[in-house]
Amino acid sequence: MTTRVARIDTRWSLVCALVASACTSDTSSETPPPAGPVDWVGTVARDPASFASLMERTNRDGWIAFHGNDLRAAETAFEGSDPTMKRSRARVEWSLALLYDDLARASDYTHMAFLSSWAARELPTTPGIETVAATWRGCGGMSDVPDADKLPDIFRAEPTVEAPGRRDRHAVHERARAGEVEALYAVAGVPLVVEPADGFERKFYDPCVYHTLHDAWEGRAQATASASDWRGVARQWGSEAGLEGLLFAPWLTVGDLEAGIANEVHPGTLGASQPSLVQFGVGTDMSVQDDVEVARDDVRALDAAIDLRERSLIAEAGDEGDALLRDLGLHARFRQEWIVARARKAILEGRPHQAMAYLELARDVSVRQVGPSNSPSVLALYAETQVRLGRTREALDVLVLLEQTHPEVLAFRELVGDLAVLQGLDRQGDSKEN
Amino acid sequence: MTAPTRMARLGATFRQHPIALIGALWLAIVILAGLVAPLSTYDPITDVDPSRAHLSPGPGNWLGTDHLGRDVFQRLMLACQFFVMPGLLACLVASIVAIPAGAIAGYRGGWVEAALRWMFTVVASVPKFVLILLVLSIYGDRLGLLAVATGVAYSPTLAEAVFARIESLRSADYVLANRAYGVPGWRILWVHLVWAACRRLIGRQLLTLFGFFLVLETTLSYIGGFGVQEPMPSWGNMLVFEWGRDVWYAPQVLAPVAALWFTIAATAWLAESLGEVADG
Amino acid sequence: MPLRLIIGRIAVFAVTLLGAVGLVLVLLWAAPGDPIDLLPNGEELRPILEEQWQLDRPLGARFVAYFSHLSRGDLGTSLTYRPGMPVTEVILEPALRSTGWLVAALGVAMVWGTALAWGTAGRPTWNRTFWQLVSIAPVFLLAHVAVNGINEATLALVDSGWMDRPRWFALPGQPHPFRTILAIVLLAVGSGTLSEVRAEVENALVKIRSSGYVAAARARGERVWPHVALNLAGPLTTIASSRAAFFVGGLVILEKVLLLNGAGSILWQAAVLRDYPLALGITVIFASIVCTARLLGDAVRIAIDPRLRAEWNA
Amino acid sequence: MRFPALPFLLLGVSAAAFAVPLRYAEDRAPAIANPLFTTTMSEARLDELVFDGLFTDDAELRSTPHLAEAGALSEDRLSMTLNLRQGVTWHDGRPFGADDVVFTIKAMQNPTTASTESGRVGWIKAVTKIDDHTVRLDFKRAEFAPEDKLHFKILPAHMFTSTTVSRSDTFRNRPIGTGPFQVVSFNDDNSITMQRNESYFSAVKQDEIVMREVADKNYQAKLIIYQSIEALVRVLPRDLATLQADRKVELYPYQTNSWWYLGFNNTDSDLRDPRVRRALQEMIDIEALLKPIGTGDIITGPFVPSSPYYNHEVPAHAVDVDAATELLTDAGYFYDGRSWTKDGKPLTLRLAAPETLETAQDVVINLQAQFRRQGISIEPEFLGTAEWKEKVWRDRDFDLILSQWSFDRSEDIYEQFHSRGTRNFVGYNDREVDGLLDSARAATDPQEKKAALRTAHAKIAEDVPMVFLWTLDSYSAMSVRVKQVVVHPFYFFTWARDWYVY
Repeated sequence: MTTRVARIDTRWSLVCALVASACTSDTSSETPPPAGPVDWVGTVARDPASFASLMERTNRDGWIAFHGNDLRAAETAFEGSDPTMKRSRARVEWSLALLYDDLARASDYTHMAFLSSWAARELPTTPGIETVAATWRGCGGMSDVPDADKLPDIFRAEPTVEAPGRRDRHAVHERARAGEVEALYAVAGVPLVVEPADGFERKFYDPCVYHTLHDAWEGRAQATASASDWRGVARQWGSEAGLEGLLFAPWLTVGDLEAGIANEVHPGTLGASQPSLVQFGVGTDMSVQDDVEVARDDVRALDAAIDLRERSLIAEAGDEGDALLRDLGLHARFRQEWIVARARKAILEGRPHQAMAYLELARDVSVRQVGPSNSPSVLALYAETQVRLGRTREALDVLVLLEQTHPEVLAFRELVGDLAVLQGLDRQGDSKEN
Repeated sequence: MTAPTRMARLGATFRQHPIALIGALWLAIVILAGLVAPLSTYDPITDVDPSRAHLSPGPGNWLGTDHLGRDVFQRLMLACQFFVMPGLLACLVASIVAIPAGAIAGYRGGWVEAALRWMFTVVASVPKFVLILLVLSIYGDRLGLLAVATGVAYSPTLAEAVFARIESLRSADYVLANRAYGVPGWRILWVHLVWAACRRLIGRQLLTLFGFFLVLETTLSYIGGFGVQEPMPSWGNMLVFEWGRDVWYAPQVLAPVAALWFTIAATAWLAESLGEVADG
Repeated sequence: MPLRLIIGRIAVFAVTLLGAVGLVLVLLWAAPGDPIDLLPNGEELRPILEEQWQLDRPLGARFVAYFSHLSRGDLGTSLTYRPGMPVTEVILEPALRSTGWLVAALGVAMVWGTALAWGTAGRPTWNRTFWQLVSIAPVFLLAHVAVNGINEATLALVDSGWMDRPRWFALPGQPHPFRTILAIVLLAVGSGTLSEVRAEVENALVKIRSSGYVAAARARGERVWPHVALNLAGPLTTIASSRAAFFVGGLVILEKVLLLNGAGSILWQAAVLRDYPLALGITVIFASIVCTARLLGDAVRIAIDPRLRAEWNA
Repeated sequence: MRFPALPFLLLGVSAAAFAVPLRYAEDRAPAIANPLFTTTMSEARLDELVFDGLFTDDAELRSTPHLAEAGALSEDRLSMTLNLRQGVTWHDGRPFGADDVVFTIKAMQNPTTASTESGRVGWIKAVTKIDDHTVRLDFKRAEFAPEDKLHFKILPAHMFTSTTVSRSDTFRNRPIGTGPFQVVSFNDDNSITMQRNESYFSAVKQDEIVMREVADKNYQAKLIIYQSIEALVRVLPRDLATLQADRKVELYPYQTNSWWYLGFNNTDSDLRDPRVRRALQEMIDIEALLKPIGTGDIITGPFVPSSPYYNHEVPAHAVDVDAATELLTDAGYFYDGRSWTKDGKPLTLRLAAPETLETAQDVVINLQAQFRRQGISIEPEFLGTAEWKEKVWRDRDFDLILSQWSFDRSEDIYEQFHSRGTRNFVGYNDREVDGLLDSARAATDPQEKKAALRTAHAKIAEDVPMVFLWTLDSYSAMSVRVKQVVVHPFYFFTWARDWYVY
């Protein structure tokens, strides 16, 4: 009996050897990447204890929510005055500010496009539209729109009829800017102007919701970090912060953060050109060509390096680190955050095609709503690039997903819907079977 | 020693060929299932329940359920009715057409034999499967029609076999003796020649025909367009339906393969065992 | 050389082929309803069909008309598969391919059967039961198991990095010689062919080995196998020519399952689309293949068998 | 002016590097390559490669001149003069000219041809040839931007004897177009080989494109991962996760605003009575139908949920057997314990479904079970493409049909639900909805159009001309070896001339 068992064992060990050699054979041929400066993915994998201690010091539910991209829940969970807790809360408030900054920019672009094509079609203006245009101009909507001077004159005048709801809506905005955002979230989905027309009702939504929300959350982040600008907020996650300054962030190491603070112009592009990525085969400066293939090659280079690094980390890390690396999908999360930073930079520097290529690869299409593998900013930026590229109708497919967890996006989705309809008024639809 | 009773001779056959016994038992089960199936309360059309999809074999369903939640074992048993009854019909048609033709051709000889054998060769020159496909295309795709067409398409093989046997025994001495005693020609032909000499041969041919019909029905159902269409079960269309929706070694995927393979093997073993004793 | 025997054989060939075509035409004529109604665009094609088949005229006239066309090699035009294209143009090349595969499969079956039989003639061995079990499976089941087995195995190998993707990967999708070879081998093995060929070759071998002239040759100390091989040729051709019809049936199925573009798969499409001229044309070609195989079988047997040759010369 | 030879030379040299063919897989091969009779998405995609329109979409989806170099709209916006591009040739070398444009529009409008695309030229009153490269179009109504409606494909006049074109014309397997790729052969194994059109008026990078019908769905994902094919137009829902995890493949959204429906024959069958239709709707458990085939959203009307025209107030209906029983009894049916019968005849409905629709069989079997349990027997029939066009498009010979509609970004349901619509198989006819659809087409205010179509959604959902089922997640997969890929949201191959396999 023993001989048979012995034989089985030897055969099993042989198989293990074969499999192992098959695995390592192809990694040994390439030199393992140099163990660069300590990055948050490596830290969590190699030293799970630091991750566990961060959980105790701050709030486990908060980090779970932050990992699941449920930012509002994470922000409430991280309440308290302990410095680590405050730094964690600042991270969440920062992400919220960036999200609403994206939505504000996208909403402004869409307003500009909507008002221009409304005028181009020589359609009669209505009090409702004039109110929206005035409100939009009022809250600095035209500041970040490139060809703002081309806004048709009919929308530069004050509205002839004062829309009833405008005044108390303004009050809600003030309260939100002062920090009490709940009221604005509640009223975000309510149309600003409801104007009866012959046989139907025109509904126009508040164009300034996202500006106010961005200011509110940016204010909170600066208050939490007691800093006066975004660089001040970011600096406190640097050397004196622990893992909470890096976990789930687009910047891999403290060095990358500091480099970003020094070089980047916009908070949302922090991490887009971080030095520690050079070892991943990804250059720090982004290409200036608005070309899809360039963006894809970038992401493919990063993917190749990530796969390599993941294997070596798994081999190095203990069971617990290995489990954390896989269950939380740390590399995938870093990849997405980094692509979002690059896409945002491409949009800000006027390269929508490049941005769309980045974002197509950032999304996890097998999951149908915001979650650990789909951050709200990915969907918001993706919708914005679609609108900039004339694919207004396709942007709605993404906004519907975002709206499941962020009801305040309704205003922007209705606006994009109106623009899609306006652009398609002259087209003759084509339909085919399956 | 009295002549061994028929049961004793049958026992001898099976002792010589144990496999044939297994084959016979399995065939009996399949044919029984086929005949009983119409009475069963299981309705293949309404058995769909996606919430019970991909269940592994258990008490409720012995072979698990497919990706629409239908019980695989029940469908496997029900599928028997689509080849058992039509298969027996095909055997009946072949017997009615081929045995008299072959016998008369073998016994009478002369121009009758030439004419009948010409007809056998003509029908045999159009490949069976092609002829049947043509009939289904022109006359419509019904199982009864498939059975009759198979019976007719297979009859040249059966007729040729009966003809060869009877022609070789035509001038055997016991036949001449009978004729000399004034036994009428038809009695000699049917009792002495066909029944006495050819019944095992005919049995073997009919078993092969039954196997051929099973292959035909499952092939048509497997490729689709003809034969048994979903949602009615056939061993042929069950093969295709679950493939790819489950791992290849799942019972839901392997059951039809095993059932079909084993049933055809059973017919072949049984036919082979019948053959050797008579010719040996 | 008595011409009588050769002409006799050719006459039988012609008359049988005539009979087969007649049988097929009767099938069409005896259809209960009007076959054109079954066609999806029946009304549109009625004028063409009326003219081509003279459906209104009696069977005899229609028979003559079809035959006069056939003699000129005109099998009519396809209706629904490749509308408007002459049948001969549709099926010429595929029919050649199918015939090639058919002959190859017959060859493989004969060689494989003989090889198996040669070793184990007469003695019941496990080898024989195994091949009988494998060969008994119908052609389509063997193809199903073979294709999916090969795909799964290749997938496992490619996944584990032992080999990179072969060009034919994912049978039956990608056209590749390997797919054709697989079809030929399956045709040679499937539906009991291999084990039946082996059984018949074994019977012949047993007879030959126990016959007088082989014993004499052994006595003279000569090598035995040339004699056996020569005498085996006769029975082999009989087996081959009798199996031709069976092989054509199997080929139609395999071409459809393995997506080979031969006359068989076109016949299946024609049957599904009820393209009668095309289906008839292909059936006539298959029937002529079967009759030719039978004619060749007779000719070879006569040429090889000394006794028959003597009778021939007399 | 002759095109300078130099760029062609360079192109020729660089083209050699891309000798690898771009093999894209479809679920089913297109049956007819004749734009007059295009009905399925696979045929529309093939036409995009082989034919050209007067105008086409640029990278920002705005109409840009293509075969027509410039279009001068008249003062009263009732006519337009088109100057056609010079030096364009058909794939067989014949020159392209005004005759082709005139022939195409007349053929599409010719009632005996019964082109399925006639709806796209319904707004053109007359087309007249001015000279070889100039055409004047007269419109029925003032048009603001007619170039948006001139994207339909132009056919070669010299290939046809008259504007009455028959569906089985041999052009269907030997298409001649002006497009970037020309069809070399319709192969026997249902694949189509296309070569680059050397004399195309703009650069075409890819040398050869092959359309393969992927027969084996089980290995469809593996085929593209292991580079048996370079592009998969529609990824099966069950393969999404596998393909996304693989580094050699990238996924692109290709939703095409498609939704599945179970259409009733509203004219000549038992289903004429709305109570019967509503009863059938009450019997269907749509979640159970959707579960085995993939992820998607259940819909309540003729739009996808993300559409601006989707009316979110229309409640999704739940299975309500009592209501169904009541409705059927009102309609004069009697349940005899096993099936609903009316004057002795059990209610039996013939269901037609296209073979080409992936997973349609699972839905049909599931549906048949649900109806059988409620006492209604269904006789399913899977039709090939040619048979489907005859039975459903032309003869309306069915009781139920299961199919899927795909719409471009205008989501124009006029053809499907207007009483004069060319694709209104179910025979839906409602004056109020006709009015709403007409006002939607004539609307100049986007909110007016949205309101009109949302009301139409509600009204149609109430009349139950069909049971609206769901919209599935739909993506296309592209191997990383295919470069410069930008997918058009509906026609997929609009910019395929820039793609190349490296």
